[in-house]
Amino acid sequence: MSFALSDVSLDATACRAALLAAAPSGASGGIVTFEGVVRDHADGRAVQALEYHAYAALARREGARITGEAQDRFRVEAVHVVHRTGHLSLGETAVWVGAAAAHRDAAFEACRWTLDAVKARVPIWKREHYADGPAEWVGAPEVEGLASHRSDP
Amino acid sequence: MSFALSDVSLDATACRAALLAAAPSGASGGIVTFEGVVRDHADGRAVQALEYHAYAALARREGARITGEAQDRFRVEAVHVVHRTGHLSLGETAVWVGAAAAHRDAAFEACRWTLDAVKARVPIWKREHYADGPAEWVGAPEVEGLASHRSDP
Amino acid sequence: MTKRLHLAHFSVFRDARGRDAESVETHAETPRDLFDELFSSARGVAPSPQTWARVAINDDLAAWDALLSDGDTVVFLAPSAGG
Amino acid sequence: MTKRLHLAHFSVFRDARGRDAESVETHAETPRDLFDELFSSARGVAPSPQTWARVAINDDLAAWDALLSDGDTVVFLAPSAGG
Repeated sequence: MSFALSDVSLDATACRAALLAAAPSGASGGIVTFEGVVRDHADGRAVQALEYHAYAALARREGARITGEAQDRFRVEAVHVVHRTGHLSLGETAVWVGAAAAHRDAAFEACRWTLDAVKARVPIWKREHYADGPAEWVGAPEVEGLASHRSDP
Repeated sequence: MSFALSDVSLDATACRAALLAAAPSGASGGIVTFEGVVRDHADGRAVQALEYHAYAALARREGARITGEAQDRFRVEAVHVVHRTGHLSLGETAVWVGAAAAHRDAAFEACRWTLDAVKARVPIWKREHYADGPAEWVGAPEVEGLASHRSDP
Repeated sequence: MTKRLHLAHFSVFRDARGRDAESVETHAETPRDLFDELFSSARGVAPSPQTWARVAINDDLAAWDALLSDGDTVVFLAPSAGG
Repeated sequence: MTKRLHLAHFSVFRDARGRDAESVETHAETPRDLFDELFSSARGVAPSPQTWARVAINDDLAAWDALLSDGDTVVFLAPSAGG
Protein backbone atom coordinates (compact mmCIF):
# COMPACT_ATOMS: atom_id res chain seq x y z
CA MET A 1 0.00 0.00 0.00
CA SER A 2 1.78 3.09 -1.06
CA PHE A 3 1.51 6.51 -2.59
CA ALA A 4 4.37 8.44 -4.14
CA LEU A 5 4.93 11.79 -5.81
CA SER A 6 7.37 12.08 -8.70
CA ASP A 7 8.80 15.19 -10.32
CA VAL A 8 10.22 13.16 -13.22
CA SER A 9 8.46 11.25 -16.01
CA LEU A 10 6.54 8.18 -14.89
CA ASP A 11 7.64 4.86 -16.34
CA ALA A 12 4.76 2.37 -16.49
CA THR A 13 7.15 -0.57 -16.25
CA ALA A 14 8.75 0.76 -13.07
CA CYS A 15 5.35 1.57 -11.55
CA ARG A 16 4.14 -1.97 -12.26
CA ALA A 17 7.28 -3.44 -10.72
CA ALA A 18 6.71 -1.39 -7.56
CA LEU A 19 3.14 -2.68 -7.35
CA LEU A 20 4.20 -6.31 -7.74
CA ALA A 21 7.02 -5.89 -5.23
CA ALA A 22 4.33 -5.10 -2.65
CA ALA A 23 2.15 -8.13 -3.55
CA PRO A 24 2.74 -11.60 -2.09
CA SER A 25 4.26 -13.77 -4.80
CA GLY A 26 1.90 -16.19 -6.50
CA ALA A 27 -1.26 -14.86 -4.88
CA SER A 28 -2.28 -12.20 -7.38
CA GLY A 29 -4.50 -13.51 -10.14
CA GLY A 30 -5.46 -10.11 -11.54
CA ILE A 31 -3.54 -6.88 -12.02
CA VAL A 32 -5.39 -3.75 -13.15
CA THR A 33 -3.58 -0.53 -13.91
CA PHE A 34 -4.70 2.95 -14.88
CA GLU A 35 -2.58 5.65 -16.48
CA GLY A 36 -3.86 9.17 -16.86
CA VAL A 37 -2.11 10.78 -19.80
CA VAL A 38 -1.93 14.47 -20.71
CA ARG A 39 -4.27 14.97 -23.63
CA ASP A 40 -4.03 17.50 -26.41
CA HIS A 41 -7.45 18.95 -25.65
CA ALA A 42 -9.77 19.52 -22.70
CA ASP A 43 -13.36 20.68 -22.89
CA GLY A 44 -12.83 21.49 -26.54
CA ARG A 45 -9.76 23.71 -25.97
CA ALA A 46 -6.33 22.87 -27.33
CA VAL A 47 -3.93 22.13 -24.45
CA GLN A 48 -0.22 22.77 -24.85
CA ALA A 49 1.16 21.69 -21.48
CA LEU A 50 0.26 21.14 -17.84
CA GLU A 51 1.66 21.88 -14.42
CA TYR A 52 0.82 19.91 -11.30
CA HIS A 53 1.44 21.60 -7.95
CA ALA A 54 1.27 19.36 -4.87
CA TYR A 55 0.99 20.23 -1.22
CA ALA A 56 3.45 17.41 -0.75
CA ALA A 57 3.23 16.68 2.98
CA LEU A 58 -0.54 16.43 2.98
CA ALA A 59 -0.67 14.73 -0.43
CA ARG A 60 1.54 11.90 0.82
CA ARG A 61 -0.42 11.60 4.04
CA GLU A 62 -3.82 11.55 2.31
CA GLY A 63 -2.52 9.30 -0.47
CA ALA A 64 -1.30 6.74 2.08
CA ARG A 65 -4.67 6.88 3.81
CA ILE A 66 -6.43 6.17 0.51
CA THR A 67 -4.30 3.15 -0.36
CA GLY A 68 -4.84 1.86 3.17
CA GLU A 69 -8.59 2.33 2.85
CA ALA A 70 -8.51 0.47 -0.48
CA GLN A 71 -7.00 -2.53 1.27
CA ASP A 72 -9.77 -2.44 3.87
CA ARG A 73 -12.54 -2.07 1.30
CA PHE A 74 -11.42 -4.59 -1.33
CA ARG A 75 -9.77 -8.02 -1.30
CA VAL A 76 -6.52 -6.74 -2.75
CA GLU A 77 -2.93 -7.82 -2.32
CA ALA A 78 -1.47 -4.43 -3.15
CA VAL A 79 -2.40 -0.95 -4.33
CA HIS A 80 0.18 1.52 -5.59
CA VAL A 81 -0.20 5.10 -6.79
CA VAL A 82 2.32 7.49 -8.31
CA HIS A 83 1.34 11.09 -9.10
CA ARG A 84 3.43 13.51 -11.13
CA THR A 85 4.28 17.04 -10.10
CA GLY A 86 5.84 19.84 -12.12
CA HIS A 87 5.61 20.57 -15.82
CA LEU A 88 4.21 17.86 -18.09
CA SER A 89 4.21 17.68 -21.87
CA LEU A 90 1.49 16.14 -24.00
CA GLY A 91 1.54 12.36 -23.78
CA GLU A 92 3.22 12.24 -20.38
CA THR A 93 1.58 10.23 -17.62
CA ALA A 94 0.10 12.37 -14.84
CA VAL A 95 -1.08 9.60 -12.53
CA TRP A 96 -0.55 5.84 -12.36
CA VAL A 97 -2.75 3.57 -10.23
CA GLY A 98 -2.31 -0.19 -9.95
CA ALA A 99 -4.16 -2.86 -7.98
CA ALA A 100 -3.24 -6.54 -7.63
CA ALA A 101 -5.76 -9.02 -6.26
CA ALA A 102 -6.53 -12.72 -6.22
CA HIS A 103 -9.67 -12.06 -8.25
CA ARG A 104 -10.24 -9.70 -11.13
CA ASP A 105 -13.38 -8.07 -9.75
CA ALA A 106 -11.49 -6.78 -6.72
CA ALA A 107 -8.60 -5.58 -8.85
CA PHE A 108 -10.88 -3.56 -11.16
CA GLU A 109 -12.92 -2.12 -8.31
CA ALA A 110 -9.91 -1.21 -6.17
CA CYS A 111 -8.13 0.48 -9.09
CA ARG A 112 -11.17 2.55 -9.99
CA TRP A 113 -12.04 3.49 -6.41
CA THR A 114 -8.46 4.49 -5.63
CA LEU A 115 -8.22 6.65 -8.75
CA ASP A 116 -11.45 8.47 -7.91
CA ALA A 117 -10.39 8.95 -4.26
CA VAL A 118 -7.01 10.34 -5.30
CA LYS A 119 -8.66 12.82 -7.64
CA ALA A 120 -11.19 13.88 -5.00
CA ARG A 121 -8.99 14.05 -1.92
CA VAL A 122 -5.29 14.45 -2.63
CA PRO A 123 -4.23 18.13 -2.69
CA ILE A 124 -2.65 18.40 -6.11
CA TRP A 125 -3.63 21.24 -8.42
CA LYS A 126 -3.55 21.18 -12.20
CA ARG A 127 -2.80 24.26 -14.28
CA GLU A 128 -3.58 23.92 -17.97
CA HIS A 129 -1.79 25.98 -20.59
CA TYR A 130 -3.98 26.62 -23.63
CA ALA A 131 -3.21 27.55 -27.19
CA ASP A 132 -5.96 30.18 -27.20
CA GLY A 133 -5.70 31.98 -23.84
CA PRO A 134 -4.15 32.30 -20.38
CA ALA A 135 -3.43 29.26 -18.21
CA GLU A 136 -6.08 28.21 -15.70
CA TRP A 137 -6.28 26.18 -12.52
CA VAL A 138 -8.57 23.31 -13.46
CA GLY A 139 -11.52 22.84 -11.14
CA ALA A 140 -11.01 26.11 -9.28
CA PRO A 141 -14.14 28.21 -8.77
CA GLU A 142 -14.46 31.78 -9.91
CA VAL A 143 -14.44 33.66 -6.62
CA GLU A 144 -15.03 37.36 -6.84
CA GLY A 145 -13.35 38.25 -3.58
CA LEU A 146 -10.27 36.29 -4.50
CA ALA A 147 -9.89 37.42 -8.05
CA SER A 148 -10.12 41.07 -7.06
CA HIS A 149 -7.14 40.68 -4.79
CA ARG A 150 -4.80 40.27 -7.72
CA SER A 151 -5.28 43.87 -8.75
CA ASP A 152 -5.42 45.33 -5.24
CA PRO A 153 -2.83 48.00 -4.62
CA MET B 1 -8.30 -3.13 -32.45
CA SER B 2 -6.50 -6.38 -32.32
CA PHE B 3 -6.28 -9.81 -30.78
CA ALA B 4 -3.19 -11.98 -30.73
CA LEU B 5 -2.17 -15.40 -29.47
CA SER B 6 1.30 -15.96 -28.07
CA ASP B 7 3.09 -19.19 -27.26
CA VAL B 8 5.87 -17.35 -25.41
CA SER B 9 5.80 -15.35 -22.15
CA LEU B 10 3.83 -12.12 -22.30
CA ASP B 11 5.74 -8.92 -21.60
CA ALA B 12 3.48 -6.23 -20.16
CA THR B 13 5.70 -3.48 -21.56
CA ALA B 14 5.49 -4.85 -25.08
CA CYS B 15 1.72 -5.37 -24.81
CA ARG B 16 1.27 -1.77 -23.67
CA ALA B 17 3.42 -0.51 -26.54
CA ALA B 18 1.26 -2.44 -29.02
CA LEU B 19 -1.87 -0.86 -27.54
CA LEU B 20 -0.47 2.66 -27.76
CA ALA B 21 0.79 2.06 -31.29
CA ALA B 22 -2.85 1.54 -32.28
CA ALA B 23 -4.10 4.70 -30.53
CA PRO B 24 -4.03 8.14 -32.17
CA SER B 25 -1.22 10.13 -30.59
CA GLY B 26 -2.27 12.68 -28.01
CA ALA B 27 -5.93 11.66 -27.88
CA SER B 28 -5.85 9.04 -25.14
CA GLY B 29 -6.39 10.44 -21.69
CA GLY B 30 -6.85 7.12 -19.92
CA ILE B 31 -5.19 3.75 -20.35
CA VAL B 32 -6.53 0.76 -18.42
CA THR B 33 -4.84 -2.61 -18.54
CA PHE B 34 -5.64 -6.01 -17.07
CA GLU B 35 -3.23 -8.90 -16.62
CA GLY B 36 -4.46 -12.32 -15.60
CA VAL B 37 -1.65 -14.13 -13.84
CA VAL B 38 -1.36 -17.86 -13.05
CA ARG B 39 -2.09 -18.24 -9.35
CA ASP B 40 -0.77 -20.84 -6.96
CA HIS B 41 -4.26 -22.00 -6.02
CA ALA B 42 -7.73 -22.32 -7.55
CA ASP B 43 -10.90 -23.21 -5.65
CA GLY B 44 -8.79 -24.16 -2.67
CA ARG B 45 -6.50 -26.56 -4.58
CA ALA B 46 -2.77 -26.04 -5.01
CA VAL B 47 -1.98 -25.41 -8.69
CA GLN B 48 1.43 -26.36 -10.07
CA ALA B 49 1.13 -25.32 -13.71
CA LEU B 50 -1.33 -24.61 -16.50
CA GLU B 51 -1.78 -25.38 -20.16
CA TYR B 52 -3.84 -23.30 -22.56
CA HIS B 53 -4.99 -24.95 -25.77
CA ALA B 54 -6.44 -22.64 -28.43
CA TYR B 55 -8.47 -23.39 -31.52
CA ALA B 56 -6.31 -20.76 -33.14
CA ALA B 57 -8.21 -19.94 -36.34
CA LEU B 58 -11.52 -19.38 -34.56
CA ALA B 59 -9.87 -17.77 -31.50
CA ARG B 60 -8.30 -15.09 -33.72
CA ARG B 61 -11.52 -14.55 -35.62
CA GLU B 62 -13.68 -14.30 -32.49
CA GLY B 63 -11.04 -12.20 -30.69
CA ALA B 64 -10.98 -9.70 -33.56
CA ARG B 65 -14.77 -9.54 -33.49
CA ILE B 66 -14.68 -8.76 -29.77
CA THR B 67 -12.16 -5.94 -30.06
CA GLY B 68 -14.21 -4.55 -32.95
CA GLU B 69 -17.38 -4.71 -30.88
CA ALA B 70 -15.60 -2.95 -28.02
CA GLN B 71 -14.86 -0.04 -30.34
CA ASP B 72 -18.53 0.14 -31.31
CA ARG B 73 -19.78 -0.06 -27.71
CA PHE B 74 -17.34 2.31 -25.99
CA ARG B 75 -15.64 5.58 -26.84
CA VAL B 76 -12.20 4.03 -27.09
CA GLU B 77 -9.18 4.84 -29.20
CA ALA B 78 -7.76 1.32 -29.08
CA VAL B 79 -8.29 -2.10 -27.53
CA HIS B 80 -5.63 -4.79 -27.60
CA VAL B 81 -5.69 -8.36 -26.29
CA VAL B 82 -2.94 -10.96 -26.11
CA HIS B 83 -3.71 -14.49 -24.89
CA ARG B 84 -1.12 -17.12 -24.04
CA THR B 85 -1.14 -20.67 -25.28
CA GLY B 86 0.97 -23.64 -24.21
CA HIS B 87 2.46 -24.45 -20.82
CA LEU B 88 2.51 -21.67 -18.19
CA SER B 89 4.32 -21.57 -14.88
CA LEU B 90 3.06 -19.85 -11.74
CA GLY B 91 3.30 -16.10 -12.02
CA GLU B 92 3.19 -16.03 -15.81
CA THR B 93 0.59 -13.84 -17.51
CA ALA B 94 -2.19 -15.81 -19.21
CA VAL B 95 -4.09 -12.89 -20.73
CA TRP B 96 -3.41 -9.18 -21.21
CA VAL B 97 -6.17 -6.69 -22.09
CA GLY B 98 -5.61 -2.98 -22.62
CA ALA B 99 -7.97 -0.13 -23.52
CA ALA B 100 -7.04 3.46 -24.35
CA ALA B 101 -9.70 6.17 -24.41
CA ALA B 102 -10.10 9.91 -24.16
CA HIS B 103 -11.96 9.47 -20.87
CA ARG B 104 -11.26 7.11 -18.01
CA ASP B 105 -14.81 5.75 -17.72
CA ALA B 106 -14.69 4.39 -21.25
CA ALA B 107 -11.23 2.91 -20.71
CA PHE B 108 -12.31 1.04 -17.57
CA GLU B 109 -15.55 -0.19 -19.09
CA ALA B 110 -14.00 -1.29 -22.37
CA CYS B 111 -11.18 -3.16 -20.62
CA ARG B 112 -13.59 -5.00 -18.34
CA TRP B 113 -16.12 -5.79 -21.06
CA THR B 114 -13.43 -7.06 -23.42
CA LEU B 115 -11.92 -9.31 -20.75
CA ASP B 116 -15.30 -10.84 -19.94
CA ALA B 117 -16.13 -11.31 -23.63
CA VAL B 118 -12.78 -13.01 -24.30
CA LYS B 119 -13.32 -15.40 -21.42
CA ALA B 120 -16.88 -16.19 -22.53
CA ARG B 121 -16.42 -16.46 -26.27
CA VAL B 122 -12.86 -17.18 -27.39
CA PRO B 123 -12.20 -20.93 -27.78
CA ILE B 124 -9.21 -21.40 -25.50
CA TRP B 125 -9.20 -24.21 -22.96
CA LYS B 126 -7.34 -24.23 -19.67
CA ARG B 127 -5.94 -27.42 -18.14
CA GLU B 128 -4.86 -27.09 -14.52
CA HIS B 129 -2.20 -29.35 -13.02
CA TYR B 130 -2.75 -29.88 -9.30
CA ALA B 131 -0.47 -30.95 -6.50
CA ASP B 132 -3.11 -33.36 -5.19
CA GLY B 133 -4.58 -35.11 -8.23
CA PRO B 134 -4.88 -35.46 -12.00
CA ALA B 135 -5.02 -32.45 -14.30
CA GLU B 136 -8.46 -31.13 -15.26
CA TRP B 137 -9.98 -29.02 -18.02
CA VAL B 138 -11.33 -26.00 -16.16
CA GLY B 139 -14.97 -25.25 -16.82
CA ALA B 140 -15.65 -28.52 -18.64
CA PRO B 141 -18.81 -30.36 -17.57
CA GLU B 142 -18.81 -33.92 -16.37
CA VAL B 143 -20.51 -35.71 -19.24
CA GLU B 144 -21.17 -39.40 -18.73
CA GLY B 145 -21.35 -40.34 -22.38
CA LEU B 146 -18.06 -38.59 -23.07
CA ALA B 147 -16.11 -39.79 -20.12
CA SER B 148 -17.05 -43.41 -20.77
CA HIS B 149 -15.49 -43.23 -24.21
CA ARG B 150 -12.01 -43.03 -22.76
CA SER B 151 -12.20 -46.60 -21.53
CA ASP B 152 -14.13 -48.04 -24.48
CA PRO B 153 -12.35 -50.89 -26.22
CA MET C 1 -23.82 -41.29 -50.15
CA THR C 2 -21.22 -40.65 -47.51
CA LYS C 3 -19.21 -37.48 -47.06
CA ARG C 4 -15.66 -37.06 -45.78
CA LEU C 5 -15.31 -34.64 -42.82
CA HIS C 6 -12.22 -33.34 -41.05
CA LEU C 7 -12.27 -32.90 -37.29
CA ALA C 8 -9.96 -31.14 -34.85
CA HIS C 9 -10.41 -32.00 -31.19
CA PHE C 10 -9.82 -29.91 -28.06
CA SER C 11 -10.32 -30.28 -24.35
CA VAL C 12 -12.64 -33.08 -23.23
CA PHE C 13 -13.35 -34.07 -26.84
CA ARG C 14 -9.67 -34.61 -27.48
CA ASP C 15 -9.46 -36.74 -24.36
CA ALA C 16 -12.53 -38.71 -25.45
CA ARG C 17 -11.20 -39.39 -28.96
CA GLY C 18 -7.60 -39.78 -27.87
CA ARG C 19 -6.28 -37.66 -30.73
CA ASP C 20 -5.95 -34.02 -31.91
CA ALA C 21 -7.53 -34.49 -35.33
CA GLU C 22 -9.05 -37.10 -37.61
CA SER C 23 -11.01 -37.54 -40.83
CA VAL C 24 -14.17 -39.61 -40.97
CA GLU C 25 -16.50 -41.05 -43.61
CA THR C 26 -20.03 -40.46 -42.42
CA HIS C 27 -23.70 -40.23 -43.29
CA ALA C 28 -24.16 -37.43 -40.73
CA GLU C 29 -26.22 -34.56 -42.12
CA THR C 30 -25.66 -32.11 -39.27
CA PRO C 31 -23.14 -31.47 -36.45
CA ARG C 32 -25.71 -32.97 -34.11
CA ASP C 33 -25.71 -36.23 -36.11
CA LEU C 34 -21.92 -36.26 -36.18
CA PHE C 35 -21.67 -35.62 -32.45
CA ASP C 36 -23.97 -38.55 -31.70
CA GLU C 37 -22.00 -40.76 -34.04
CA LEU C 38 -18.63 -39.90 -32.50
CA PHE C 39 -19.45 -39.51 -28.83
CA SER C 40 -22.65 -41.30 -27.98
CA SER C 41 -23.08 -44.38 -30.15
CA ALA C 42 -21.04 -46.75 -28.04
CA ARG C 43 -23.16 -46.19 -24.98
CA GLY C 44 -26.47 -45.11 -26.36
CA VAL C 45 -26.09 -41.98 -24.21
CA ALA C 46 -26.99 -38.68 -25.88
CA PRO C 47 -25.34 -35.86 -23.93
CA SER C 48 -27.51 -33.22 -25.68
CA PRO C 49 -24.49 -31.17 -26.77
CA GLN C 50 -26.58 -28.19 -27.78
CA THR C 51 -27.24 -27.52 -24.08
CA TRP C 52 -23.58 -27.26 -23.03
CA ALA C 53 -21.33 -27.04 -26.11
CA ARG C 54 -20.93 -25.12 -29.37
CA VAL C 55 -19.81 -26.20 -32.81
CA ALA C 56 -17.72 -24.63 -35.55
CA ILE C 57 -17.75 -25.49 -39.25
CA ASN C 58 -14.81 -24.34 -41.36
CA ASP C 59 -13.45 -22.17 -38.56
CA ASP C 60 -16.60 -20.25 -37.75
CA LEU C 61 -19.43 -20.80 -35.31
CA ALA C 62 -22.37 -22.76 -36.72
CA ALA C 63 -25.76 -24.11 -35.71
CA TRP C 64 -26.19 -27.65 -34.49
CA ASP C 65 -28.64 -28.29 -37.32
CA ALA C 66 -26.53 -26.74 -40.09
CA LEU C 67 -26.08 -28.96 -43.15
CA LEU C 68 -22.64 -30.49 -43.53
CA SER C 69 -20.90 -30.71 -46.88
CA ASP C 70 -18.22 -33.05 -48.11
CA GLY C 71 -14.79 -31.74 -47.08
CA ASP C 72 -16.01 -29.56 -44.18
CA THR C 73 -13.88 -29.15 -41.08
CA VAL C 74 -15.88 -29.56 -37.87
CA VAL C 75 -14.79 -28.68 -34.32
CA PHE C 76 -16.86 -29.26 -31.19
CA LEU C 77 -16.31 -26.58 -28.55
CA ALA C 78 -16.59 -27.60 -24.91
CA PRO C 79 -17.16 -24.86 -22.34
CA SER C 80 -13.89 -23.20 -21.40
CA ALA C 81 -12.65 -21.00 -18.62
CA GLY C 82 -10.61 -18.71 -20.86
CA GLY C 83 -7.95 -16.48 -19.29
CA MET D 1 -2.31 38.98 22.04
CA THR D 2 -1.33 38.19 18.48
CA LYS D 3 0.00 34.88 17.20
CA ARG D 4 2.46 34.19 14.41
CA LEU D 5 1.20 31.83 11.70
CA HIS D 6 2.97 30.30 8.72
CA LEU D 7 1.12 29.93 5.44
CA ALA D 8 1.85 28.02 2.25
CA HIS D 9 -0.21 28.98 -0.78
CA PHE D 10 -1.32 26.90 -3.76
CA SER D 11 -3.50 27.35 -6.82
CA VAL D 12 -5.84 30.34 -6.76
CA PHE D 13 -4.69 31.35 -3.26
CA ARG D 14 -1.11 31.57 -4.46
CA ASP D 15 -2.24 33.72 -7.36
CA ALA D 16 -4.28 35.93 -5.00
CA ARG D 17 -1.40 36.43 -2.54
CA GLY D 18 1.27 36.55 -5.24
CA ARG D 19 3.61 34.28 -3.27
CA ASP D 20 4.19 30.63 -2.30
CA ALA D 21 4.47 31.19 1.44
CA GLU D 22 4.41 33.85 4.10
CA SER D 23 4.24 34.39 7.85
CA VAL D 24 1.69 36.69 9.42
CA GLU D 25 1.00 38.27 12.82
CA THR D 26 -2.69 37.96 13.43
CA HIS D 27 -5.53 38.03 15.95
CA ALA D 28 -7.34 35.30 13.99
CA GLU D 29 -8.73 32.59 16.25
CA THR D 30 -9.77 30.14 13.52
CA PRO D 31 -8.93 29.36 9.87
CA ARG D 32 -12.19 31.09 8.98
CA ASP D 33 -11.01 34.30 10.69
CA LEU D 34 -7.63 34.02 8.95
CA PHE D 35 -9.24 33.43 5.55
CA ASP D 36 -11.38 36.55 5.92
CA GLU D 37 -8.39 38.57 6.98
CA LEU D 38 -6.23 37.48 4.07
CA PHE D 39 -8.70 37.22 1.24
CA SER D 40 -11.81 39.23 1.95
CA SER D 41 -10.99 42.28 4.03
CA ALA D 42 -10.01 44.56 1.18
CA ARG D 43 -13.34 44.18 -0.52
CA GLY D 44 -15.69 43.32 2.28
CA VAL D 45 -16.61 40.24 0.27
CA ALA D 46 -16.83 36.96 2.20
CA PRO D 47 -16.47 34.08 -0.25
CA SER D 48 -17.74 31.59 2.39
CA PRO D 49 -14.72 29.31 1.96
CA GLN D 50 -16.32 26.48 3.93
CA THR D 51 -18.69 25.94 1.00
CA TRP D 52 -15.99 25.40 -1.63
CA ALA D 53 -12.57 24.97 0.01
CA ARG D 54 -10.83 22.98 2.75
CA VAL D 55 -8.13 23.92 5.22
CA ALA D 56 -5.12 22.12 6.67
CA ILE D 57 -3.33 22.93 9.93
CA ASN D 58 0.16 21.51 10.42
CA ASP D 59 -0.13 19.29 7.36
CA ASP D 60 -3.42 17.63 8.18
CA LEU D 61 -7.03 18.44 7.36
CA ALA D 62 -8.79 20.60 9.94
CA ALA D 63 -12.14 22.22 10.63
CA TRP D 64 -12.83 25.83 9.66
CA ASP D 65 -13.61 26.62 13.31
CA ALA D 66 -10.55 24.85 14.78
CA LEU D 67 -8.55 27.00 17.20
CA LEU D 68 -5.23 28.23 15.87
CA SER D 69 -2.09 28.26 18.00
CA ASP D 70 1.02 30.38 17.76
CA GLY D 71 3.42 28.81 15.27
CA ASP D 72 0.84 26.79 13.35
CA THR D 73 1.21 26.24 9.62
CA VAL D 74 -2.03 26.86 7.73
CA VAL D 75 -2.83 25.95 4.12
CA PHE D 76 -6.07 26.74 2.32
CA LEU D 77 -7.05 24.08 -0.19
CA ALA D 78 -8.92 25.18 -3.29
CA PRO D 79 -10.85 22.54 -5.24
CA SER D 80 -8.55 20.64 -7.56
CA ALA D 81 -8.99 18.41 -10.54
CA GLY D 82 -6.31 15.92 -9.51
CA GLY D 83 -4.89 13.54 -12.13
